[in-house]
Formats: sequence, structure tokens, C-alpha cells
Amino acid sequence: MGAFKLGKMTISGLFKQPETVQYPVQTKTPPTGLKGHVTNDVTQCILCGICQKRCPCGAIEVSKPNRTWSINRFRCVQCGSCVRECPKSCLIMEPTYAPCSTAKHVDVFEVPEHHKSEDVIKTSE
Amino acid sequence: MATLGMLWFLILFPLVVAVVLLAVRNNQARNVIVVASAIVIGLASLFLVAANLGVDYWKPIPMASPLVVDIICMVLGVAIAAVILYFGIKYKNTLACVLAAVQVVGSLVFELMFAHNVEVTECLYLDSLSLLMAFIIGIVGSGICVYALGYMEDFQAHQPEGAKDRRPVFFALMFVFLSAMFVIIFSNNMMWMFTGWEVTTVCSFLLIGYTRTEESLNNAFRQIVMNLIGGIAFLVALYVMAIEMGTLSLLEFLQLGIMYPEMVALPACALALAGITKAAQMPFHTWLLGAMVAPTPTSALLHSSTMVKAGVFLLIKLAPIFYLSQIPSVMVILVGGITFVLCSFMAISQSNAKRVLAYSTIANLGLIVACAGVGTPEAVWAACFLILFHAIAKSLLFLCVGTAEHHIGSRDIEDMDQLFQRMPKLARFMMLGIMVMFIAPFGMLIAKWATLVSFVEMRQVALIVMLAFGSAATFFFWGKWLGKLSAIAAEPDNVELSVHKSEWGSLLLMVVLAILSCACLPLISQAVVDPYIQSVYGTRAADIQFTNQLLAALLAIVVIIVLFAGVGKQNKSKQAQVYLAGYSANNEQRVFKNSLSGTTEATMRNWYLEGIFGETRIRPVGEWVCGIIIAAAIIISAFGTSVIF
Amino acid sequence: MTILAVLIGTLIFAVLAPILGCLLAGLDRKISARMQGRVGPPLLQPYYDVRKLIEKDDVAVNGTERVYIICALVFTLIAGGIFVSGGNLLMCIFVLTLGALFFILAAYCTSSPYAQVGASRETLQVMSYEPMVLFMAVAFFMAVQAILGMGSFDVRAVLYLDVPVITNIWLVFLGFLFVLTIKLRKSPFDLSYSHHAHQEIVKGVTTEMSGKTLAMVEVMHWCENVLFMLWVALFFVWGNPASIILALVVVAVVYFFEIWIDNNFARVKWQTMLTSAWVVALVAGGINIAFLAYL
Amino acid sequence: MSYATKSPWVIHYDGSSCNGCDIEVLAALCPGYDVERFGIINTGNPKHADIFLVTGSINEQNISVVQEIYNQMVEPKVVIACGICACSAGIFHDCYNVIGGVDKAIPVDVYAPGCAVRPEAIIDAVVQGLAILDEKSKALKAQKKGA
Amino acid sequence: MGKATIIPFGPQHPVLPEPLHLDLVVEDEKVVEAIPQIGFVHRGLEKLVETRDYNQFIYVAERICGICAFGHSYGYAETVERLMGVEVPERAQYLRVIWHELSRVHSHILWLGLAADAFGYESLFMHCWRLRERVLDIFEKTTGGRVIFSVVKVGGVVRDIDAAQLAEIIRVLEGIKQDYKQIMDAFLKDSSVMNRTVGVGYLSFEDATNLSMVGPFARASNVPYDVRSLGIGAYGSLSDFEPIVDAQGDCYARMKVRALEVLQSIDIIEEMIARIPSGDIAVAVKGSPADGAEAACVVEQPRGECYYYARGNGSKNLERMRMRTPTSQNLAGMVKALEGCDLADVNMVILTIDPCISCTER
Amino acid sequence: MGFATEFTTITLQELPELSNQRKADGWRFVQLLAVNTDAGIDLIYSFMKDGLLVNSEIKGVTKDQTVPSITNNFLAAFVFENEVHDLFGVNIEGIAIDFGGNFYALAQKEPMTIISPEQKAAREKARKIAEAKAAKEKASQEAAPSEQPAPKPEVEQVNLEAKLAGMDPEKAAKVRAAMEAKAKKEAAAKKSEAKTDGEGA
Ligand code: SF4
Ligand code: SF4
Ligand code: SF4
Ligand code: SF4
Ligand code: SF4
Ligand code: SF4
Ligand code: SF4
Ligand code: SF4
Repeated sequence: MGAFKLGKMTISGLFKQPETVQYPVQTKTPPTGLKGHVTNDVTQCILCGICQKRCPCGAIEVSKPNRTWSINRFRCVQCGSCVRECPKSCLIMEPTYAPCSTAKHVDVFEVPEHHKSEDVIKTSE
Repeated sequence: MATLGMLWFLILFPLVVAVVLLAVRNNQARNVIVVASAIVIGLASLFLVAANLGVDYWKPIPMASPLVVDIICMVLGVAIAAVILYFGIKYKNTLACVLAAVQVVGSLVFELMFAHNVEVTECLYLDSLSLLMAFIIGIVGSGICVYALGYMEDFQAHQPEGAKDRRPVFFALMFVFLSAMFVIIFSNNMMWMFTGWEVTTVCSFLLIGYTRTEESLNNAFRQIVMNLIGGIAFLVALYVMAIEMGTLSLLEFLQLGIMYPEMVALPACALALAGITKAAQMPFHTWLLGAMVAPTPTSALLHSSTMVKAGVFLLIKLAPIFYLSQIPSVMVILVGGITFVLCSFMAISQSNAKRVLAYSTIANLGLIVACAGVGTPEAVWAACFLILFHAIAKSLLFLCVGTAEHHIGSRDIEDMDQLFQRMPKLARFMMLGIMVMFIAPFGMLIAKWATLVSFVEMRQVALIVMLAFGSAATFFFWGKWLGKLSAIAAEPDNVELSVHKSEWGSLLLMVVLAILSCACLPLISQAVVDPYIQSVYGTRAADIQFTNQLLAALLAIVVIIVLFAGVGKQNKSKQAQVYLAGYSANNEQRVFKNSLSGTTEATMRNWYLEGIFGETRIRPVGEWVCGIIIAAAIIISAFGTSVIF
Repeated sequence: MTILAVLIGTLIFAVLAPILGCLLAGLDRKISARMQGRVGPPLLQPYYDVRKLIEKDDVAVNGTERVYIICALVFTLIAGGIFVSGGNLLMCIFVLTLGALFFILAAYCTSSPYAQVGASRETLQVMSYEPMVLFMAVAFFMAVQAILGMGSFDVRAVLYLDVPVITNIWLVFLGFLFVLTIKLRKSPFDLSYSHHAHQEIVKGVTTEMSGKTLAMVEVMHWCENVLFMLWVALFFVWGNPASIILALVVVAVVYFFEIWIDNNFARVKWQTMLTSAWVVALVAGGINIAFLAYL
Repeated sequence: MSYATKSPWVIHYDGSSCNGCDIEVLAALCPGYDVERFGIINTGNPKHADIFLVTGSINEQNISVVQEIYNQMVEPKVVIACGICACSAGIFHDCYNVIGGVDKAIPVDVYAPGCAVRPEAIIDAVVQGLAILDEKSKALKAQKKGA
Repeated sequence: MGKATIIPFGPQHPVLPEPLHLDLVVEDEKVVEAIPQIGFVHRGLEKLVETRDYNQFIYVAERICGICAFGHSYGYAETVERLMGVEVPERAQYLRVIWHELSRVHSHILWLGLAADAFGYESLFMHCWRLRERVLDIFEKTTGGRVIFSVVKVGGVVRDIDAAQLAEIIRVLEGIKQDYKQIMDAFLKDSSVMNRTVGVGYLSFEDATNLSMVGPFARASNVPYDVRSLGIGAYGSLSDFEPIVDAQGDCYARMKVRALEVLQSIDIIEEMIARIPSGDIAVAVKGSPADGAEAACVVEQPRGECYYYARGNGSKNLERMRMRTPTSQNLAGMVKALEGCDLADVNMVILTIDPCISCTER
Repeated sequence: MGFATEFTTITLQELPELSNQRKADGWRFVQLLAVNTDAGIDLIYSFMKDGLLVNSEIKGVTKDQTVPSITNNFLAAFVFENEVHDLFGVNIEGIAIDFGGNFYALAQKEPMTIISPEQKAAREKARKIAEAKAAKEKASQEAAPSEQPAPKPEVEQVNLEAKLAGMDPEKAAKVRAAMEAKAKKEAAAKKSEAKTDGEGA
């Protein structure tokens, strides 16, 4: 029993620096591996579609004919499984979260043609 | 002499009307008679007040006690006892019979053996306090009689088919009652006063038992038993006065009392006990609660705003004695104070509007009693205002409750939700009545304020404490009732269109009185109350500076304007829904979806704090404490008296 | 005291109290935040809040609510005016209570379950603190009497004293501090509606209020708080002008103490509030008054 | 700037969130991020709120609740969908009892992605929402003047 | 006497962090009747096994709830591993326990904060959440997420915690402990807190057993049941484990049990870190669960025992996945504990079962 | 204390007896769950005592059968009984707190009994695998079971048609279109899956 059990902590709060991260003035340094948002190093991507298949949310769409790799960031739950499963390790989990927006949209990446990719598929087949 | 005539007129005219009414069985005719005589009585008392405004002296009106009157008194005494005995035997209530027998024997012995030796030269008198009372009885009382017309019509309509229409008796009783009240306030001869005292007791007995149901009879007998005890105490006082002091004149008694305070301790105590029973103080408060079974609100109203006033009237008259005489003073102060605080507490636990009103009545009477007990000019000033405002506000409230009861079918406060919309005018009247009862700047609170000041000046610490807690409780129970009334929701049916004209008339009268009395508080103080104080104490008393009174009056007017002109209108804001946790079914009617996929209305029940302020917890405490105080005071004073003589 | 003085006092109070009250509220939030280990809002945040509320759309459950709130605000200002003009302390208390009643009615009139429960609690709160407040006034009277030889409820009487009333009624002062927490709506007594911490009755009394109405409620609370602080100051002022400085210091300490209390208590239930407030009133008020009366 | 932007009071409703986003909304109010720095107060009462933070997706049973809260908020008001579920129903979009993101029930002004949405993202979203609030507030003022 | 006060409580209500509806009937603020309704969060995610294979479903499973998200991914993985007969490397098991106990620390501190909010003690709430933020920092550094981590997979975990980080965890936890002890004092010894919790929402031992209550809710009624004492996974290697119980059965006891469990969890983490073996963090899982194969498992979530059931059908998708969460089990006890409490206690009593409607309804 | 699980099968008639027995012996009710199968709904009641988790299974409860509630013994079951009623359409009689089918407000009635195309396909595939496995085992004892070839689209088609026969034509058409797309994707996916599985180690 007794009162003011928190008294010391409340008073000392007045003299201590608050533990607040004063975002946006101040930002925490993102630790390695922070699950922010997924980007694609399109120079490596071979449009194999594995990421699309592995994604539990259907957030990724790979279109071979259009040579596009697109991601719906308003659907991606940052589980990272696409990153782990990509055979080319071209997906990167950037440690910054996807920006807010007043409208939902899909980020489309054009994947350039590159010759090596054909080889890779062949070797792995 | 004109004044003497007026007094006689006020006493006798209602009696005549009563006799006439007994004979009239035609509704129409009764209505005309009642309205007309009520107007006559009202005007007469107004005239009396106007003619004697500012009388700051005792105004005994010389008139030897005519033998006729003495004989009438005696006959009446016997008749009263006979009535009680008749009912007591019929309904097998031994206690009532015994008490009635004691009383009739006592008074016969007294009159035949002792009273003749004592000559009272001035049988009637008039002072400003009587004026105030006359005003209340004449205006409020007759207003009630008018109200009763419409009310009793509805009441009769609600009775089972073929029930006997006893309305002639009812109305006759009402007028007899008025007459008896006038007797009490105008009589200098204590013998007469005693007779009037007993007549009110019996009238109220008959009115309470009007419906002849078991409950009403029980309550009627409780009333009669308690008041007979008071009556016997009155009689004891008369004996002492006649034997020891050789006077039956109120004035002389008071003068003697002021000179020899120890000598009058016993009669003062006995009279105080009489006043306490009549004013329904603890432990006798239950009779007033029981009186609430009588046809609402008529008899309740008589009890609450008039009859009980006889008790406090007597006590205020005795105030100068209390000021000087220790024992009766302590007894009255404590009983009044304790009654005030405990009954205010118990009012919290009540949901029946009439019981709340009854408790509040008892509590306020307690305060008046305590003021009388303190006996300073300031306290008496406060007491006078308490009487005035209480009478007006309470009658307004009783009338409102009665009308509401007939139109919403319940006298439970819980059923008065949203009365603001269902009966817009009535609800505002009721709200006004409630506000006058408990909140500054209205009359009751200004009077309470004066009470507080007088207590502080007299260093009555116990009373200050009781007043503080009692007032806090008062705020709570009135506040929650007020809240009930003021709620607004979709409730389209306006059910007040069928209210009788006579009811509106009386209601309006009370409202106007309430407003006027609040707004004219400074005037009333100067014209009526101050003169009385002056006459008794030789000083002016108002504890509350004139500017404060004025400020209060101004604020009261503001509130009244807001109440009648400001609220209830739709302003230009957009209509919003109330918050029902996001789960409305019909927001207008406060209906939400419930857990079992149906719908439920969100309702609100007031707080009753049964566990703290419940009757069963508090009542025994009050009854025992007050009972012991009274017994102790009487025993000590009786002992003291016997030592002195 | 004349009516005119009250009028002038009210005007002065109506201008100054909101400003001071707003700053006080801002400071309160800032200090509370720091006590909770966070940064807190800007000092003028209460002002921004009220300005925003005024800008909001005009929406109401019914047209009556705002009328009651206007009354509540006006009576609070008048109560302040009475005090500032040196008027009667009891009158000041009564008029403030009238304001409280209108505030309660405003909540009741909405027929909203949460607002009504809040209003019930508010009524109970008034019942809880009222005795102590009355005792404060009575004790003030008696203390003035003890010092001057003549009692008075008038606030301006302090100017004629040679010692502050606190010397006679420190016990009452302590009791008053206790109920002050109820009046300031601070934890542990923030039952009827709370500025912070989520409550089982949503926003209690103010649940249905929005926009300008809510803005008025906020302003009313600022004014109330200033008035309460003036009451506190009253205990420490006497004929010497320097005493005002002492009073200001005391007010600052008291307010800080209230903030600290606010940050160190769980909200009590009504049973505890009622009984503790009454016991404190009875003990602190009763004893002190008895002391003054019989000595 | 209108004052609306200096005192954005919020209300939070948990649509059918997994709690992940809820606690992040609360965390934003707590010392770690302390959004009261911007004058934000979590009111818990639609009548007092300017910004509606919805977490979780919309389903059969809560759609009416979300709509009711929205309707009870006083103009000007802004809706922020917090988290993937609120934006698009995310990983649950094909559940049999899920209708979709919050935009299926009420107009959404800002979408804050993240599973769970990070407090920083909530702050960003509120800042974006403030601009919209400001516009709406001005529009309301103009409309009032016009009327 | 008269009618009753009937209040709709929720689904949107400031004291309810989650949607739950109660029809409250109160008299003078005393609760006469309280009928709960849930269903506002029901998504139907158990049916998602049909469209997510057993590897993907773990991301659904951890989104059953964002507070013990880790526990769900852990319980799910454990069950599927049992279904398929997979042996998880020891280091992975230890890591799972470390994260799981960290989750309990964060969850309990979070709960304590909410409880403080429920009885109107704002600064205590704030201080709890201030501390919790430090636990979240650990999560962020070791998993990349603050509340949802996605670090478990069937067969192990996807991330290791290196020695430096483990040391860091110990350091942070020691720091937390210091502040936490003061906060715990406020919860357990402050008279104003005790005033609001002692004797409130009482549930007897008999009721708790008859109603099959689980978790701290049951332990506060002296039921010594804690899944961790069954020694599943790395819990089996704990030197000693005694469930924390209290016989008082009221809100105070529940608070106390949780408050003490925070310290217990910190001890467990420290022991795990001290003894963690080196080695692989995952094994490869091949093939599909057999048709008709069944497995069940229980995990002690912060809120109590959580039951998992999986049935295979021979494909990569499970035939049925089922989680029975502690809250759904404890609802009956909540209704019981609500009887006769005060309106002001309603949120406190509801909170003391630490309800997670999200996982109850899935 | 160790932890063990056990699965037993009981009949519907034995349920009250089981519940009484468990109550009498001081077991703790753990949960009730349902699984939708072709034969009806499987109900699994779990009880626990001293670390032993026993799951008693009632196979294939059909719509016309009524299951007695066990809330008389285990009140905590009311949540699950209501849930099983709402989601699986099992008739449960005498639930202590019966929400009468309104425990959840749902877009579809009894959603858990709707067999989605995915589930259908998965079951089909599983059946094929099992068949193939059985065939293989019969054919040669020495060969270890290995990856199956993807099910032949034709076979799936046949099965699908059988299932769709009962549906209304419009819905059937939709499902059919979906299935076609699905089948195509599946075929492509099968390959990649095989590959990643191989690489995962
Ligand atoms: S070619 Fe290989 S990598 Fe590309 S889609 Fe087919 S299986 Fe996948
Ligand atoms: S995010 Fe939505 S569409 Fe994609 S897999 Fe999850 S549930 Fe399906
Ligand atoms: S991180 Fe997860 S959810 Fe996001 S795109 Fe990759 S797999 Fe899909
Ligand atoms: S898995 Fe990698 S390589 Fe394949 S499509 Fe996705 S990003 Fe490109
Ligand atoms: S309302 Fe009731 S009490 Fe009044 S007259 Fe009618 S029946 Fe009698
Ligand atoms: S609203 Fe809630 S979170 Fe915000 S300050 Fe108040 S208690 Fe804290
Ligand atoms: S977005 Fe993620 S964390 Fe947020 S509610 Fe949805 S599943 Fe939970
Ligand atoms: S018990 Fe609650 S916190 Fe834990 S998983 Fe379930 S919903 Fe989440």
C-alpha cells in the first residue's frame, strides 16, 4: 500500500530528456533488415514469376510479354518471402516504408531485355 | 375594526362554503361555487395583506372571548373525538381510540375546570407573519381548491364503475381545512388555536383516508395517532400555561417567556413537540409520507404546503423563547437539523415523485424548525422566506406532478423522461418549481443562504455541518429529477392538450407567484418580513445585503427567461445523431442493435444510491436519535419546571 | 458591492480569465506530457483547439443544448465577476453552482446514454464537493471575524486584514485542496468526463457536444480554473500588496501539485469519491470551524 | 492555414484489424512518438474528432459501424486508412467475410501502407491528411459565407 | 424500482481497443446484466488454407493477431512440423523461445498499460508504453519488424540473432527491468490502483476450472496451468519453470500474475541466451502433409493456451487449419466476472482477460 | 509434465457420455472444431489433462443430425458451438448462450462448407498422388517415392464436370472459366515449385 508509487518517475520525467522520437524532425536509424518496402533491381530480374507465386498476398504481378514487374504496395505485407525466394536475388527489402498516398496505385517496373537471363533459365532447368 | 371583520370573514366564509358544498351534488354547480369562493377567499386575503402591509407591530384585536366560541370549541373538541372514535372502532385501531379518549377527556376537563379562570381579552390578532401565512393560505390554498375540481373529475373517472362519488365531502373538507388554518394563524387565544389545530388534524385524517383502501386507512391512522400525540402535548402546554402562568394568550405567553425563559421551558417544549408532530419532523415524519396516498396532489398539497406550515408557524412564533431558553432550543434545533439532513438524504433514494416531494418537504420544514430553534432575528428572517418559497414552489410541484400523473399514467420520476417534449409547458413549470426549490438565485436558496449566515453568526457548528451536507444531497436529488425532465429525443406525442382549464389556471397562478416572489424578494423582505422581525426583536434582520438580493433577483429573471423563451427551440445547426457506440438501429429514438441481433432502447435510470441513502438504513437512526432528544428535553424541562415551582 | 461593480468585474474576468486559463491549460498539458516521458503539445495548444472547434461545422443533437451551455458559461463569468469585484464569496459559489447545473442540464437534454451517465456523475460530483466548498466560505467568514473582529463573506475584506486567513484555517485549506481536484476534473476524480485517459462513458458530459458548443465548454473550464486559483489565492492575501506575490507562488505550487496528483492516481469510483470527499469535508471543515467557533 | 491543422483530434476504429495496426496507432500516441506534439488527441468520440483512423478491413458486420462513425463526425473531416488491411484488405482480401478496404465503406483521403503500419507512416499520413483538412476547412468557410 | 439504464457498449468505444459489443444493464452503475457480442472482426481466414500453401499460410497465421503475432507463427509452424514429422534444429528452437518470450514481455507491458488506461491512470499507461517501445526496438533490430516479424518458417526460422545482438538484448532487458520495477510497484502497491482492482471481477478457483479458463486469467484464480510447463520445444530445456499463480481471483491478481510474468520471461530469455547452442537455424522441408494426417499442438501465448490443429490432404495446401485462441476460451469467464461489477469496472474486467477479439474471430 | 496428443474416434451417440465422463474426471475442455469433408462435417472435441491432449473425433455429421450441446458441462464451449453452427451449419441443440445463428454476421451462409475450386483441386490432386503412390508401391517395392507428375488436365476436367453438374448454369460457367485459368497456371507453377523445392535445401 501507499500512494505516489509512480511519483519519482513522474517527477524525474520533468528533468530527463523525453524518450520521444521526434519524427519527422528526427528519425531513427533503420536497423539492417528492417522490413520497409520491396524494390526490384530490374537489371537482374528474369521475370521468372516465382515472387508472384510465393507472395501470400498477390501483391506482385510479373508480366513476361510486357516485360514488367509490378508491385501493389497497398497490398504487400512486407513478409519478405518474395525477397527470400527470388532466384536472382534481385528483390531487395529497402529499410524505408512505402510512402503514404492519397490514392492507391501499383508501382510498375520495366524490366529491360538482358541476354544473360536466358542462360540462367537454361542452366537451372 | 374593519380588520377584525376581515379576520372573521376569512375564518367563517370557508365554513359556510363547506356547508353549502356538502349539499351540492351537481358537478357544474360545485365548480361554480368552488371557483367563486376560492376567488373570494383569495381576494379577501389579498385585501387583508394589502391593507395591512408593513404592520410592524403586534396587532392584537381586542375582543373578549365570546362564550359562544368557547362552547363551539368544546363541542368541536368532542365532535372531533367522536369522529376519531367512530373510525377507530370501525377499523379497530385501539391506539387512536385511546389517544382520542385521552384527549377529549383532557380537553373537557381543562375547559370546564381551568379555562374559565383565565380570561383572554384579545382573542384575535394580526402581525406580519400572520399576513404572510394568510397570503399563503388564501392564495395557494384556494388555488389548490380550484385545481382539485379538474383533478377530482379525472380521479373519479379513474375509479371503478359505481364507486360512490364522495366529492361533496371532499370539497367541504377542503374548505373546513382552510378555515381551520385561518383560525390557527389569527388566534391569540390558545384554546381557539388548539381547536383549529385539531380540526386540521381530523380533516387531513379524512382526506388521507378518502379512498378507504387499506393502505390509505393505515396511513390515515398513522397520521391521526402522531398528531394526537402532538395534540396531547399541546394540551399539556395549555394546562401548564393556565395553571402555572395563568394565561392562555399567545402574546402574554411569549412576553412572559422572554422575561422568564426557564419558567416556560416545559410549555415551550410541549408546544414545540406539538409543532414538531404537525411539521412532520423525525420521528413523526412518516405520517406525511403516508399522506401521499391521498388523491394526488390535492391532499398531499394541503399537507405539504399548508397544514404542516401550521407546525412551523407555531415554532416561529415561539422563536424568541427558543432564543433565550436552552432546553427547548436545543431540542428544536437538533430535531430540525437532523430531520433536514436525513430526509434530504432519503429523498435521494426515492423514485416516486410524491415521496421525493414529501421528503423534501419534511427536510425543508426541518430547516425552518432549526431556524426557529436558533431564534435569532436573522434565522427567523430566513425561516419566513423558507415558508413562503416552499409553499409556492411545493404547491407548484405537487400540481405539476398530479397533472403529469394523469397524463402519463405514473407518478414515478423514472417515467418522466422527456416530459420536456411530451408536456412542454408543464415540464417547464415543473423545472421552474424544482429550480426555485434548490438552486441560487432562486428564493429557497437565498433563504438557505440567510439560514447559513445566521447559523454562522450563532456559531451553530452542528447546524452548519448539517446544512452543508443536506444542501449537497438536495442538489443531487433535484438535479437528477431536473435532468430527467429536460431530456429531449424523438417523442412526438404531446399529451398535455387534454389538461383541464382549471388545472392550467392554478398552475399558472403558482408559476406567477413563484416568479413574482423570486423577482420581488427584496420587496417582500422590506414590506412583510422585516416588519415582523422588527416587531418581535426590535431590529431589522436581513443578513443578505440588499445588492445581493437584487443580484439574485436579476439572475432569477434571466434564468426564467431562458427557461421559457430560450430552450426547446431548434436553432440553425444541422441535426446530429447521438453517439450510440456506432451501433444505432433507430438513432432518433435511441434504439441500438443489441447483442442478440435484435434492437434495444438505450434508457436512463437515475441514481438512487440505495446502499448509502436507503430509507432502511437512515430512518431508524433518525427516529431513534430524534426520539431520544425529544424525550430527554421534555423530561429535563418537566423536572426543571417542577423544581422552579 | 453594487451591481455595477459586479458588471465591471464580470467584464474584466471575461477578458482576462480565458487568457490566463488557456495558458494554464497549455502549461498543464506540457508538464503532464513531460511527467509521462514525452514531449507534449505546444503551449498554445488549448487555444488552437478552441479556435479549431469554432471553425467546425455547426451540428447539434438539439437546439437546447447550446442554450444551456451559454448559460453555464455566462454564470461562470458572473461568478468570476463577483469574486473579482470583491463581492460576496457565497454568492460567487452559488452562481458557480448554477453554472454547473446548466452544464449538467446540457448533458441531460441530449438523451444520449453516455452524456446522461456523465451528467449523473457530474451531479454526484457537485454533491461530493459542495459541503467542503461551503465550509470554505464559512471558514473564511469566521477567519475574517477572528482577525478583524467582524465577520464577512466579502472577498474584499481580505484587504483589511493584517494576517492572511490561512493562519486560521489551514485545515480547511487542505480540505479545499482535496475537493479542488474534483473541481479541476483531475484524476483521481475525473469521473464525469476526463481530459485524458479513456473512459467507460466515452466523453461523459461532453459526449454530444461539438464545434462551438464544445469550444464554450473549454473556455468555461479555463475560466473555472482561474476562479479556483483565485480562491486559493484568497487564503494568502492580506492588506500588504506584497502578499499577492506570495499568493501567486502558492497558486503556482498548488497547480503544479494538482498536475502531479493527476499523474499519479488511478481514477476512483463514485463510491470512493463521495465518501472520501465527505469525510474530508467533515473532518477538515468540521474541526476547523468548530475550532473557530469555540475558541 | 486554418486552425484545423493545428489541432487534429483523431478517433480510431478497429475494423477487422489483427491488432497489429491498432497498437501501432496507439504507440504513435504514446511517448515513443508522441503525436500530441502536433496537437493530436485520441478522442474516442466521433463528435470531437477531425481525423478518422481506420485499421483493418471492412466486413459484413462492421461496415455499418464504420459508416455510422464517419457520419457522426463533424465536417471538416478526413479519413486515413491505416495499414494494408485498411487500404486493400491485404492478405485477407479473398476471405469470405471480407468486403475490402475502408474505401468500400466510406471515402478515404489518405492511405498509409504497412503491415503493420509504422508510427512514422501514421504521422506522415496525418500530415498529408492535414493538407486535405485545411482545404476542406476552407471550403466549409466559403460555403458558410455563401449561405 | 423504475426502469434500468441500458447502455450500448461498443463496438466503437474508446476503452475497447477492439470491437466488441455489450448490452449493459446497470443500476446506479452496478452491472445487472452484460451480454457480449462479437463478430465484428470475423474474416474467415481459416479458409485461406485453400488458397495459400502451408509455407505461405504462416504469413496469414501471424496476422491472426498483431500482438502475439510471433506466437501464432510459432504455433502454426510447430503444428505443421508435427504434421510432417520435421525435426527443427535446436538453435531455431531457442531463437523461437527468445522471440516468443520477448513477445510476452511486450504484450504484458502493453496490457498493463491498457489496464492503467482502463482505470484512468494515464501517466502509468504512458510509462508502460514507453518501456514497451524498447522491446519493440529489439524486435526491429532482430527481425526487421515492430509487431509482425515473419521470421518463422516451417522447419525453423529465417533469421539468426548474432552474439552481439544477444548481448545487446540482455543489456536492454536489464535497463527495462530497472524502470519496470518502479512501474510494477505502482501497479501492485499503489493504493489508488488497488482501490480499483482488489476484489473487482472475482472469479473463483472452482469457476475457473469449471469454465476451463486458460492463461493468466486462470492462473490468477490459482489454476496452475501454463503450457510452458509441458516442456514443448526449447521450453523443455529450461532449468526450472513454475507457473506464476495467485489465489485472489480478482483483477488485482490478474494484474499481478502478468506483472510477475514479465520478470519471469526476462529470466527465461536470459537463460536461453546463456545456453543457446550454435548450429543451423532451419532444415529443408520437402513434400506435402499426407492425406488425412492430423496434428494438434498447444502454445502458451501471452493470453494463455492457444490450440492449433492441422489436417493435411496430400497437397501443399492443408485441408484444415484451426486455431483456438485463449480469448475465445476465456469469454465465458469474462461474462461470469462481469456480474455485479460497477460500470466503471466493465472495461477493467473485460481487459483482465486481455481479450483479443481479432484472434477469437479470425 | 510432458505433452502428448491423441486422436480417437467416437460416434455422435457417445458424445454426451464422453462429456459427462470428462467432466467427472476433471478434464479441461480445450476446444471444438469442425472440418468439412465430403461425407459431412467432422467434429473434433479436445480435452486435456496433465499434458495429455485427447482429440475425440465424430466423423461425418450431416445436416439432418442434431448434436447435443456440451455447455451443460463445459460452458466455455458456447463460443465454439455457436461458431460451428454459423460457419458449418451443424445443428447444435441446447447451447447455454445461444446466439441463434447470429454469432457472426456473414456475407454467405455457412461459408466453411462451400467447397472452393481450390479446395476441390487440392483434394483431387491429393487423391491422384495417393493413387499414383499406391500404384508405384505396388509396381516396385525398392523405389523410394518421388515427385509425382502433375495431374493430367483431362482427369481434372472430368472431375470438375461431375461437380458442376449440380450447380446452376451461370455459376458453373464462371467456375469453369476460373478452373481453366487455374489449371493453366497450376501447370506452370508445378514446374517452378519442383525447382524451388529442390533448391530450398
Ligand atoms: S522458366 Fe523457370 S523460372 Fe521461368 S517461369 Fe518457368 S519455371 Fe519459373
Ligand atoms: S494479398 Fe490478397 S490477393 Fe494477395 S494473396 Fe493475399 S489475400 Fe490474396
Ligand atoms: S514482401 Fe511478401 S507480401 Fe510483399 S510482395 Fe513480397 S511476398 Fe508479397
Ligand atoms: S523472383 Fe526475382 S527474378 Fe523472378 S520475377 Fe521475381 S524479382 Fe524477378
Ligand atoms: S393516474 Fe392513477 S392515481 Fe391518478 S387518478 Fe388515474 S388511476 Fe388514479
Ligand atoms: S486520448 Fe487516450 S491516448 Fe490520448 S491522451 Fe487521452 S488517454 Fe492518452
Ligand atoms: S495491415 Fe497487417 S498488421 Fe495491420 S491489421 Fe492488417 S494484417 Fe494486421
Ligand atoms: S490472443 Fe490476442 S494477442 Fe494473442 S494472437 Fe490472439 S488476438 Fe493476438
